[in-house]
Amino acid sequence: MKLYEHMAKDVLRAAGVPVPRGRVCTTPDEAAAAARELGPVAVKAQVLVGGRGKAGGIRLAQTAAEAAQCAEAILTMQIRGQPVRSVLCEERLVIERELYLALAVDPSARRPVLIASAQGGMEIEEVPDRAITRLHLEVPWGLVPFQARQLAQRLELGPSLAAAFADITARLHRVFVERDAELVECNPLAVVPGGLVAADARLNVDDDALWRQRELPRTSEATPLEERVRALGLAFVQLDGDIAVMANGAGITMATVDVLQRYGGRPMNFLDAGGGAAAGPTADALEILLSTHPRAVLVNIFGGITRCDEVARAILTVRERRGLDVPLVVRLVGTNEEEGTALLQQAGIPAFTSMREAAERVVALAGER
Amino acid sequence: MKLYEHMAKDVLRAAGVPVPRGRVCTTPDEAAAAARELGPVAVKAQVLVGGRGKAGGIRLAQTAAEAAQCAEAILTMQIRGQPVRSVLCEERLVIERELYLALAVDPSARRPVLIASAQGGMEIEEVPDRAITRLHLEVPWGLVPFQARQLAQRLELGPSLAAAFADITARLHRVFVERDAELVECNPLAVVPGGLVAADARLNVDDDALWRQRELPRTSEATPLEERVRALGLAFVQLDGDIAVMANGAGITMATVDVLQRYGGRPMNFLDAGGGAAAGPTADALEILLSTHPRAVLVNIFGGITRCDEVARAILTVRERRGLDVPLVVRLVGTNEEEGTALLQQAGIPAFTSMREAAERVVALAGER
Amino acid sequence: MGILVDERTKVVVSGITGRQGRFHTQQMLEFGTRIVAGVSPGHGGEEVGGVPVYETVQAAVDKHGATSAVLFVPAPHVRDAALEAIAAGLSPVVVIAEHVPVHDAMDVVAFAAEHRAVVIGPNTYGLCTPAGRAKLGIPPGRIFSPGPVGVLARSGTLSYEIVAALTEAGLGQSTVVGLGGDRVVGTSFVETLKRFAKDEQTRVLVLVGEIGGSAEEEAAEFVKGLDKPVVAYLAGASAPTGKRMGHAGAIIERGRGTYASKRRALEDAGVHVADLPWEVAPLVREALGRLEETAREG
Amino acid sequence: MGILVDERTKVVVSGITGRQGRFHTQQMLEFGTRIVAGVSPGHGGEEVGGVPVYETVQAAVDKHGATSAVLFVPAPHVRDAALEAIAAGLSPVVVIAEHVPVHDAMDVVAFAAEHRAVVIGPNTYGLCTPAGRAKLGIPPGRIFSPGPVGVLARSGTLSYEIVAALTEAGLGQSTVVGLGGDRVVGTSFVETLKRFAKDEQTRVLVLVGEIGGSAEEEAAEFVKGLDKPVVAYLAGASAPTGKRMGHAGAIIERGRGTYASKRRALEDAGVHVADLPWEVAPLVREALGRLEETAREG
Repeated sequence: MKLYEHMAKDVLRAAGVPVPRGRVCTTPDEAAAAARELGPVAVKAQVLVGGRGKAGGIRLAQTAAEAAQCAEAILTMQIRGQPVRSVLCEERLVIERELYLALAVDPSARRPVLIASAQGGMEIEEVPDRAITRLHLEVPWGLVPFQARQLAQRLELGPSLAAAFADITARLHRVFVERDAELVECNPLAVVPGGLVAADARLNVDDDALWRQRELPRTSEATPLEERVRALGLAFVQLDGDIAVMANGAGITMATVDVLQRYGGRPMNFLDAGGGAAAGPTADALEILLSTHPRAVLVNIFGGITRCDEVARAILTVRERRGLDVPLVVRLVGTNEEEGTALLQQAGIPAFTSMREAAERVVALAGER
Repeated sequence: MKLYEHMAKDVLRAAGVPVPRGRVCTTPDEAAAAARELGPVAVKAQVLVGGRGKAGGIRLAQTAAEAAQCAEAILTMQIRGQPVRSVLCEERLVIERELYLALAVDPSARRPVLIASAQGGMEIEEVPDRAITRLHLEVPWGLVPFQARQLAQRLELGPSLAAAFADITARLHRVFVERDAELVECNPLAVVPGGLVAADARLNVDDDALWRQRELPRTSEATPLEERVRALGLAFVQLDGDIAVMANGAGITMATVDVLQRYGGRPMNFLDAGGGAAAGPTADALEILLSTHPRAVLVNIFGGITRCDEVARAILTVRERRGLDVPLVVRLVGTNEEEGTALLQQAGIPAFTSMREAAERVVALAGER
Repeated sequence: MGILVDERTKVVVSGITGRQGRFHTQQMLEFGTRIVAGVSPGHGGEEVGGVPVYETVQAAVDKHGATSAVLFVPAPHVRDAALEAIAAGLSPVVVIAEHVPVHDAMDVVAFAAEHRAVVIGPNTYGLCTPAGRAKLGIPPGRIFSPGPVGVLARSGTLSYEIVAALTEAGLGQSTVVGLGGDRVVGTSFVETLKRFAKDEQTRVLVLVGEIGGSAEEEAAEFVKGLDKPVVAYLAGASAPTGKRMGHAGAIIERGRGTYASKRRALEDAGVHVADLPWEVAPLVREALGRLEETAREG
Repeated sequence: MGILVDERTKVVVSGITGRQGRFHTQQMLEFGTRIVAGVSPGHGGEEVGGVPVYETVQAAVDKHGATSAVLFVPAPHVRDAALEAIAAGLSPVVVIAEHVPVHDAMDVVAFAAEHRAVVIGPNTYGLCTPAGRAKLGIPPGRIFSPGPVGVLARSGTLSYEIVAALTEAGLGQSTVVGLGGDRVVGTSFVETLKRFAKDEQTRVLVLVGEIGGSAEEEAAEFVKGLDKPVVAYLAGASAPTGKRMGHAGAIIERGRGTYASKRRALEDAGVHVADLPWEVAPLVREALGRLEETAREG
């Protein structure tokens, strides 16, 4: 789960990391009030996607009137498909230098990694590799103070900034651990007269740890449709084709989508019904899929924990509840395969055992209509 | 630093460990008031030494008047030389079983050790070894929940108590780590209707970590004389002989005391002037030693960091300030030995180079007087 | 014979009294796995399908000399249960649960490294050595058959699909290992390839990968020095980008992690990458054929 | 030749710009120790007695190939400085400071174990291999001379006393190791005895112990299987009891830790325990004499 900039900064502020004074505003009036309080401000779109600067989502205002204008403009924008619902009005900083500092999970090293660069401010992907310092932390030791000293030295910060840098690094590390973060990032970590300030901040929290992060606010990037399917406990991503896909397992679902594409079909979604899902949620998910008006539906089940008869029953339930108004192709193998296939055949729904044949069939049907 | 029972219980209570309700009282009147508030109470001497139960330092009172009587009696006691300055009046518990639970530093394993027994209540040294379970913790992992489960199983606590036990163990562990404890102990950890209560508690804090434990109260077992010498930054223990001893280093000071004893002398103290002590504190310490009316004084210096001339100067300073009214034997070898020896000889104080001869001499002088 | 588990593997099932634990204990027993004990706090003294249940893993080890563990405990308890199994000296420790917090996974990995234990998972179906009748985890037993093909995969059902096709084609497996679908897992492709490299039974390898992370690229590096042929299938060719963990993730990966980069890395290392899942078995057969040819010539 | 340090040991002095650091760097250099660099945050670029100062240990290692470290940092900074030296791959790491919090000491010990580094101290004077002109720490250099006696001790000045007496008696030392006076130290008697056992130069051992803890009793156990003679001196025969850490300490020690128990354990293992410090050198001479006799006979 990504937090909005202002939420991330709230967490950092509470952890003692210096952040600019700011106000979250949802109307131009609020932005004007913020500018009256804070003086000249930066008005920053609050979105969960990157690249808002290039999209015009950050504007500078000298006066309250200007702040209102900027907010008005930004609040009507969409940035990479995301509507802007709020802006952060922040005091302007006198920035001498921009650094980059982040803690992230490195899946390959299976450990946290501290990442820093003297070239902050721009997208870190655009910084040349040799200008980036990485320092892996040892689990469960975490950050040891000398590591922050090492980083500060490599960034050539000098003694007084080095101490502030070490302090901020320690605090970011505490946030990283205590908030189950996958990423906590300050870009830029700004050198201002008198010290360092996290001018921008990002905090991505592990979705799997949200149950023990109750104090954190919640955000979502999912579309309303995705939300509905995820509420059933299933993994779902919308694509832009016309063949709805349901399979059981992330890998096989991805592979099913790949196969359709390779056969000239256009998959409409990625729906992983997981292993061992019961008939109820499966039926609900299928119903949602049908409600999106696909040209055809492919259900691809390799039953391990998942029982084929349960899947068949889910399909029959859906047919009973709303009818099947589009071609439905089912591939069923594995646990209780015979029973499942028999149930479907009685209802006149063909069931394939070959994934290949099922894929070919559904692509053909989607084309026929 | 040992904490008084009531202080230890305050720390445990703040950490969420169940402890009995209680009031610290320094007068019989306060004890009566506590009994009026709490009902029947146990009146417990607050001392830093063990064995108060056998010494009559714990009494039970039904009424306020009884509580006052008990407090009166206990507040006039000395327990193993320690005057009782306060009592803890605590609600009486209905105790079904008494367990033992502690976390300590195991110097040999160089790790913390969790110690538990189903035979709590008595002095743990008296519990047979096979009735005690020890479980070492791994650094820096600390306590992992399954370890508390393992302990609970070995104590045969049953599921409902096991959960409470695991919870208390985790909280004690947090105290152990966060309070720089050398020992945190609940004896007994009482099984009462509805759960577990730390009926008695002990918390010994690492002296060397007190600088980062500012919130903890301070206690001392030292005599006033010991306090005066320790205030100079030196290690000092009073013994009951008549030859005052000063040496530099814990090992050599112990050895000097041993040697005197073996030669028939009776050492009066253990004063480790440390390595590299300056003339000022050395003179101050020597002056304090002389003020305790020894029959003779032995100064045994093997100069490494300690400079012999500094020691000689310290002795001359003392002679100037207060005179030397008892025989003083000095053994000086090592750094700047010649200069130090010369200074003393000019002042008519003999300086030996052999520890043996110096020891023989001082024992003889102490006997002569 | 095979890697990591075999007929000598004596298994403790942690979380045996849960719904999943009970069901799969039965399934594993039917396959022939030597399950010697179960663990479930609060259920010590019970039995599940004839398997005695204990309060702690240590008790199960003391009584039955268990060597390995499968964990069916839910995600919030994985850290504790895994550390318990590792501290008791078990290896491999198979973590089935998905949705394990990544910081917990890093703890488990570090603790295992300190104790020289192998962790498989989290978010895995487990592993199986068919000739040893050792199945630790949840895959359907009937898809396996003994043979010379070592399979290592990140995802579950896709593995079943490919393993079932291998079995159907008469291409049995030495060991099939599901490494787990999470970003941080206990055992990598490379570590598993190293084990397969030393296993005499294994003659051909099948690697089932997917987009994200850099495990396949690292595997490709290792494969360059490996003298056993490798066939791969990669899922996610058509997945949209941008469902990633963001910038720092991107700079950790630095251009790796895409289907194209993985495929290129593997092909550069001489791996045959199948376009479609059902092409894997024929490619394996070809590889075995070439091996036999070389053997005849040599 | 000797153990742990020798003429190849290249030393970093951490905390070199402090009063103690400066003074003892000079002393160590005069003895002949190869001090290649110093470390002191905020002082990078300076020099102390010709030794270049860096901000981090890693920089000192990168520039000068340092192999070992001596720490003169004050107690509150010991944990960080020791972990830094260990992480940089240095060993041994000698911790001079006294009053290091015991929880910090346990951290340092655990971190060193993970990295297979040797920590000497805290609260030690250090160690010295006279023949290698390697003195890491604070003992006065003139008390040492090269020879066949390995010395291991807990306390400082008492060691000097005994080592000086050995030197005066013409009994030189292979290595003299001060293990440190704290309850938790990085290296034990047993670990040090194991090293001396394998060292060809060392023919006789001198163990300087004291009351408290059970290190001497554990050493006695090990000495039983050792084929080199051991002479011991123990301080604290007349110390009052009861200055201990309390009950749990007592049950950890379980009757060990007293002068009597230590002396008995050592004597049972065949160790000659001197009653007085100046009896050590004659006992060592006797032991060497017996060794020569055996050699002549053999």
